[in-house]
Amino acid sequence: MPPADLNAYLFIAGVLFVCGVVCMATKRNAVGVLMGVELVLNGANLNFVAFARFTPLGLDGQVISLFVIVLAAAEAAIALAIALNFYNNHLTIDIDRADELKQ
Amino acid sequence: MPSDATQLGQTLSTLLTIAWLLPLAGFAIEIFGGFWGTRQSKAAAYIAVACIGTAFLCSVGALLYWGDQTDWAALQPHHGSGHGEAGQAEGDARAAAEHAAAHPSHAGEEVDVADHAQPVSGAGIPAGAWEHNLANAPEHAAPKSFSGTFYVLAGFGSLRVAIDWYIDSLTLVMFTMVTLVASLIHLFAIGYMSDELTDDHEDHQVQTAHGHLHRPGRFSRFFAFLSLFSFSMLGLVLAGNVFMVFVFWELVGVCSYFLIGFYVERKSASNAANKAFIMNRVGDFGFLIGLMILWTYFGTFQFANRVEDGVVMPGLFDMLRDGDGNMHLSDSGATVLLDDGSDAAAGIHEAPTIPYFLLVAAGLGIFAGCVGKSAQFPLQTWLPDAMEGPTPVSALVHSATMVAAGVYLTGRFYPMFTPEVLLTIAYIGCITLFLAATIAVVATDIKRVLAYSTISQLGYMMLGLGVGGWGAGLFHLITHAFFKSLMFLASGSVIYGCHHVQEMPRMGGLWRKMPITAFTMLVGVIAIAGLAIPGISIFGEKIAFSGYHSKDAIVATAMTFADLNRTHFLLFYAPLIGAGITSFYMFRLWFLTFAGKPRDQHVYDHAHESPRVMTVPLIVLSMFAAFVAVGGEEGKLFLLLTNSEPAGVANGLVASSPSNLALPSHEAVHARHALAGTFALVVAALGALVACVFYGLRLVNPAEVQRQFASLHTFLIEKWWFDELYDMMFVRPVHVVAKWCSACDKYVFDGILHGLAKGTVLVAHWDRMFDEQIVDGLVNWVGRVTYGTGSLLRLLQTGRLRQYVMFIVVGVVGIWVIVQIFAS
Amino acid sequence: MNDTALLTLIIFAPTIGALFVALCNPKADGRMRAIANAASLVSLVLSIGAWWYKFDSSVGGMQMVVNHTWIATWNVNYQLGLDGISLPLVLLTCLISYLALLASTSITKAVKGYLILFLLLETGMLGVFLALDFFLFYVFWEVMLLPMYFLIGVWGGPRREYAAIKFFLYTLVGSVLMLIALLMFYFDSGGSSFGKTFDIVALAQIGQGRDASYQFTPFVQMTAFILLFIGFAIKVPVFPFHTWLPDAHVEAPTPISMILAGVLLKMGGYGIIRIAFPICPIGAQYAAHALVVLGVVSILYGAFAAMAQTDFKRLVAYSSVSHMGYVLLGIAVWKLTEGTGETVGRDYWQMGMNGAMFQMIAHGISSPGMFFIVGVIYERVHHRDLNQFGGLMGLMPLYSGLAVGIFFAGLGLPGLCGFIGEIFTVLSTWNYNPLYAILAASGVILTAGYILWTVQRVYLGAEYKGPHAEGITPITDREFGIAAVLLALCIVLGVYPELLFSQMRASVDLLVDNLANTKGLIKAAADVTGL
Amino acid sequence: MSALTALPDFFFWLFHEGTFWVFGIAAAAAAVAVVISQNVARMAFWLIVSLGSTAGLFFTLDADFVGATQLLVYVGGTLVLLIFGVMLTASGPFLQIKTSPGEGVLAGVVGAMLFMLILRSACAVDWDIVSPRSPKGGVETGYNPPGEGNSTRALGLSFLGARPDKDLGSHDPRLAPGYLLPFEIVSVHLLVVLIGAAYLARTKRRRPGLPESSPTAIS
Repeated sequence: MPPADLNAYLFIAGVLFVCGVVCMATKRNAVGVLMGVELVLNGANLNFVAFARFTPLGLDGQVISLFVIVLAAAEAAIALAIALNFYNNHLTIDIDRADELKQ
Repeated sequence: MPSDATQLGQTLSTLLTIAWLLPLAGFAIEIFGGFWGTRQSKAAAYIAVACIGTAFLCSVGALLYWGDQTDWAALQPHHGSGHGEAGQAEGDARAAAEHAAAHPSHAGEEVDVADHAQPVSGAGIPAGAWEHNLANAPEHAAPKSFSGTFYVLAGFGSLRVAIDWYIDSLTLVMFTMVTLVASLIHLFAIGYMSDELTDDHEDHQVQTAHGHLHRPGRFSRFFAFLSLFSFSMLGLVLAGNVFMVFVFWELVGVCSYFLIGFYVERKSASNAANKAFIMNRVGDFGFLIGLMILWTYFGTFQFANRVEDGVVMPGLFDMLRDGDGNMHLSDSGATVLLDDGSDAAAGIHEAPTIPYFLLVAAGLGIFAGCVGKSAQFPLQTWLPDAMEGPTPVSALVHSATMVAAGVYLTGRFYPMFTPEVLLTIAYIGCITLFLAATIAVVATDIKRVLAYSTISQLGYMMLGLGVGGWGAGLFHLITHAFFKSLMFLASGSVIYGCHHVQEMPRMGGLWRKMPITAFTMLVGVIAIAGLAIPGISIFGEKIAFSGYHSKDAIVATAMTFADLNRTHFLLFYAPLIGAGITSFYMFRLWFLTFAGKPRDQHVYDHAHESPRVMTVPLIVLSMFAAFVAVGGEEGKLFLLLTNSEPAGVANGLVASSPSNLALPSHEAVHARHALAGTFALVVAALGALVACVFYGLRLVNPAEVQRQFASLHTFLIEKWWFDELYDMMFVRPVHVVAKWCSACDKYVFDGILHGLAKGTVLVAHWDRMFDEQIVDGLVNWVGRVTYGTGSLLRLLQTGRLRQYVMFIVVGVVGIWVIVQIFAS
Repeated sequence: MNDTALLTLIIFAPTIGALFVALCNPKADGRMRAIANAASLVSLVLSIGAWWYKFDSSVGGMQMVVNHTWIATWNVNYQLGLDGISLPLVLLTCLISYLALLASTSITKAVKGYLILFLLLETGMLGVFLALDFFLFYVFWEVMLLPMYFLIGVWGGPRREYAAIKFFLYTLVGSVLMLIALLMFYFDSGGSSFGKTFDIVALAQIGQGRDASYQFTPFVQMTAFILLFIGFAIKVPVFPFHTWLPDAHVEAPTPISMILAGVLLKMGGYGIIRIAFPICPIGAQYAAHALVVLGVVSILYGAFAAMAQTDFKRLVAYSSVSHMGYVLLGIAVWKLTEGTGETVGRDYWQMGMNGAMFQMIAHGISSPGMFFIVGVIYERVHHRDLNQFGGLMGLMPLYSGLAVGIFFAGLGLPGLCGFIGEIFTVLSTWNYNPLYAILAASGVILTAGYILWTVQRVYLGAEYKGPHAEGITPITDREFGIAAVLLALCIVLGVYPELLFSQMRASVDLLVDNLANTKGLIKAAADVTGL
Repeated sequence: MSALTALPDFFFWLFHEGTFWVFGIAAAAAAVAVVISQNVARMAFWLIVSLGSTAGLFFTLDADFVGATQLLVYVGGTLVLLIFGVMLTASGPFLQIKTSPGEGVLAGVVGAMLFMLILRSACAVDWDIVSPRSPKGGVETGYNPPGEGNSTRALGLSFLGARPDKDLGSHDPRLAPGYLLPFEIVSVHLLVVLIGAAYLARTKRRRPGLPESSPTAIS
């Protein structure tokens, strides 16, 4: 078992990130996509904190991750509001149907 | 005395200049006659006759004055007679003795003649003893020739081209002959051309869309051209340098052109005029080459010496030959040493030289001009065609004077000719006389017979000159001028009387209608045939007309020449046979025209004798034709002429390198004279007899002979096919080359040019295409590609959120892969 | 009148006239013509005055030299002068221009523009002959070009655009070559005691090695000579640069043809004598043989080509090519011994050069005469097809008489001016090379051939065969006057050529002496074949 | 060093490494489960697990404040919000919207590639050279004093603009930047977002009297 150094954290963060991306790419449910976003943000957060711990980034990394957490919360709120409005207007939550901007 | 000589020269030159310029003044007035006077006015003719008549008087005056001043030394064969003067009677022992006495004195050096007065500086050889050393000559003796300058045309450094005059006895005789013949012909022409005295002349030979051509008469124009011709001819005779000869040479040519083409409406006339001029130009081309050679090597054109600032500038003759008429060759014999008057021995500069072959070339070149002008083989074809002109023109220009100018120049330029050139001249003359005589036998147009006879007689003259008979050739020139102009005028009278019928087969028996014409013509015929009554020719004067004497002299010289140079025997036989033929065709002409029965009753009925203005000149000329050469080679005319004979001619030439030709001396000729004269007379009499048998007595039908020799007849009728030959050899090739040149311009040069232009346009097109296709195309392509990419990318704009995510990811991966590829 | 004013006025009197014409009402035809005539006459009178009162024919060098700074930076000066070479040409230019202007009555289209361009053209031509500064020369040369282009291109015949463009391009090519040479001289003359200069006289001194500090190298001279020669040869025109001439002549209106033949062609010859030879004697010496050959070829080729023409004007145009060949021939017969570089037979070269100059003047008189003659008949019957004339002698006797006289002057008949020029150049050629002399002399036959043939087809014959027979009227007094003046000059110069020779002899001789004494002549014109 | 004296270190190591691996594997596995799950509710559950595990990882990284915030805000706030969203929209068929298997495979492949990329990037860097800090114990001196969970005060100070962690002991006269202004902005931002979310999420009621659209307004 290798020691839990920076690479190990980056590995975990990478998994989270990729899972979030794949989640965004595969879920047709708007809320599912939103969850993928959260995963991605989470992976990034983990990176920041890991860098804060292992590199001269120091406290800055933690501060940024705090901001990310807060912004993610705000984003989630907005996204949910949009999702709900979408749902209200289209009576569906399938984002594949949300293609009015195409033309 | 020099002052006397000066004065003599000035007087002579003044008289001859007046005689020369008067016709020019006449021309200037007459040319506008058609505008100033009416068409009926004969004023132009009177002016012309007055001018030329005065000129004649001036010439005679000059001749007489000259004779008077020189005490007629030239006419006294016993006075200082050189052996060259062939005037002695046969077996004249005194002459032989004098010859023996004179001979040792020949070896004189060339004499500076500078002390002869300026501007008159003659060759300075006293009359009668001209071949003697000048230093021994009596101081008061008049010089043999006079020369001077009218004005300078141009000078370049030491080179100088001027209008000069040169007067010797030849000039004087020529002047008198030309002005006399011209005066008579002018008179004759008043009658002959009288049908031009109208506002509405009908030319029957020209057919237009509206019938025969009607035009205003051109009486004064005719006389204007005659006057201009007289001026040019006299200028040619008076010329003091060969350049000036060339100038007037061309001027008589152009006068001839105008006169031949007098009936401008006739195509044949204008063709003949063109032919005459162009053929003459061919000869002049040779003349020009000769001029160039002389100019380059001699640096002067003058015949006589010239004194400038006390320095003698030798003329052509004195540069080439010394006082005895000898050339000085270099040791190798390849070059000829020239005497430019400066003292070469003093070592100031080397004497100029000329390569011998170039001297020959120069002589041939000058002679080529003479060939053209005198209608010698191979340029003889223009003269018969020149008969398109009015008959007085034929008489004056194309028999008596202009065509004789070639002979005159050959005589004048005699010292410049090397033996080779003389041989060429002789052969050309020989060929010409035979060729023309044969054609004359079959010709039926009365004027054409005379034309061919003219060519033939000119051939005689050339032959005479070429075989060393300087005096003989020029003698024949003078006598021929009289009898040939007589015959032409007589034929003109016939034509006038027969209303412009020229074909002899339509004539016959005319002597009853026009006795004066017939009689005078007979005089001419006998003269040209060279008939004489042998029996009474033992002492003193022979009973013979002029032609006998002159032809006799030529035949004698030719015979002697053939004796000396055995290989050139033809030069004797040809003129001998030619004499027979001449006699034959001339009598044929007379019989056909005047004797027998009328063959065309219509012509005969309307024929009439010409008015007195035409018959008087005939009678006068017949007198001259008969008696001008009285005394033959002891006669005054011959003596006058030979007074100007170049030094050395009389001695003949012993065959030596480089030419290896011998020329007969006068003595040798004289020895042969009686024999040759007998031969010639027998042959001529034979010819006359045959003609009499054929045409006079009608014992043989000429038509049968003609049929028997049909191919020969055709050959002769077609004039030996020369016209066709020249047409094929020269005229057509020239036109073809001309077409080539023109086409070359059109297709090659312009083609290249147009090619370049098209190339430029093409490049411009390419440029435009480059602009439109490449530059604009690139911009458009960018736009189009952008647009196309946009359209393509729009397809990616699916509006599907999840695909966008995929794109981002794929994009990131793609970028990373690319970066990795290029980073590694 | 001082020289500056005199020469300047000679050049610019036509320009002033042009200004006045420009101010006129375009409909005031008569007044404009009168002004133009007057302006041209002023130049003529002044030039005759300059000749009569001021010109000293015994002086070989430049006279009445005017020198004012023009562009100081480049050492360009307003430098004018006359000598025996330019004076006859100036007189000729003034005379022919005046006569051509008189002959311009047939021009009725846009008279105002025509007159203005014509007068500008005259200024350009006079300037070329009078300029002593190469730059000025070049400027005038170009000034002449443009009016000519328009005069042909606007007032010409059916193919005028083609002809005008051809003329323009040809001449422009020549100008460009000349410009290169000009700049070569300018920059190369820096080492001389004159500094960088455009002064033709100074450049000649440098070229001939008479300048103490510098002489143009043989390479420079040869290069520049070739450039200059081609430039001028186009103008002369020398075979094979001649094809613009027939087209330009055929299409140009009669007065312009007169100018073209009478003056413009002379500018080429003048350039060769005034610029190419004096400044590049070594180049000239190398090229002499080629020049002689070109001259001979021009003579023969032009004559042959003329013979094949059916257009009257084109025939006359080709005759110009042939006649101008004599000019080149006469100029170029510069024979040198091999090795020593000594000039052989300088007198003959002098004669050739004098003959060439004379031929230029003679051709400048006879050729405009011929074109005028053609123009007279063209105005009446509106065609020029030689095969459709005939019988004019009977219909227009006076005209035909003059015509035959002038044509015979072109033919080189003695007593008329053409003869003197031709014969003197030909006579001087044997000294250079017998073969070329013979070839050149053979031109007399061809010339006689085509001229006589033409005369026969046009003037002789029974009746007029072409269209518009009703238009044939006797010539007017004005036409008679113009032709008579030209014919009279032909006769005067033919009978008494010394009149002209005496004016130019000193200058030509000086030129020949200077060239013969040029330093550095090393190679002979050696390849003279044979003798 | 004897085995006994090294023993506490060993436990420390064991604890530290152990918690890391437990939380790490849990976070990763739960994230994968989120992807795999078809039901939104289950996805939300697995997401909670993943986020919580991440918070645990934060703790192992000595970022106790961040970890706490993660638990509070994410797990406690955001996820509740999400679950609300699920509940509000999960009307029968929408609970499970299936994607096509091809899309899933494609996404998997692309995801794998992206993962490989990330892993490759992370491993390509030698962090010891880039960041000369020992794997444990933070910086040597002054900057970030060792000790667990002591970042709260520093963070608090940094949000107020002071940076003792940087400025203390430094000879650099320039003071390190604080986060007062970003903090304020984020606060206001949050407020605005929440208000906006509330506004967007409310049900639209159209006023009956108003026309759909005014032609004049359009043009």
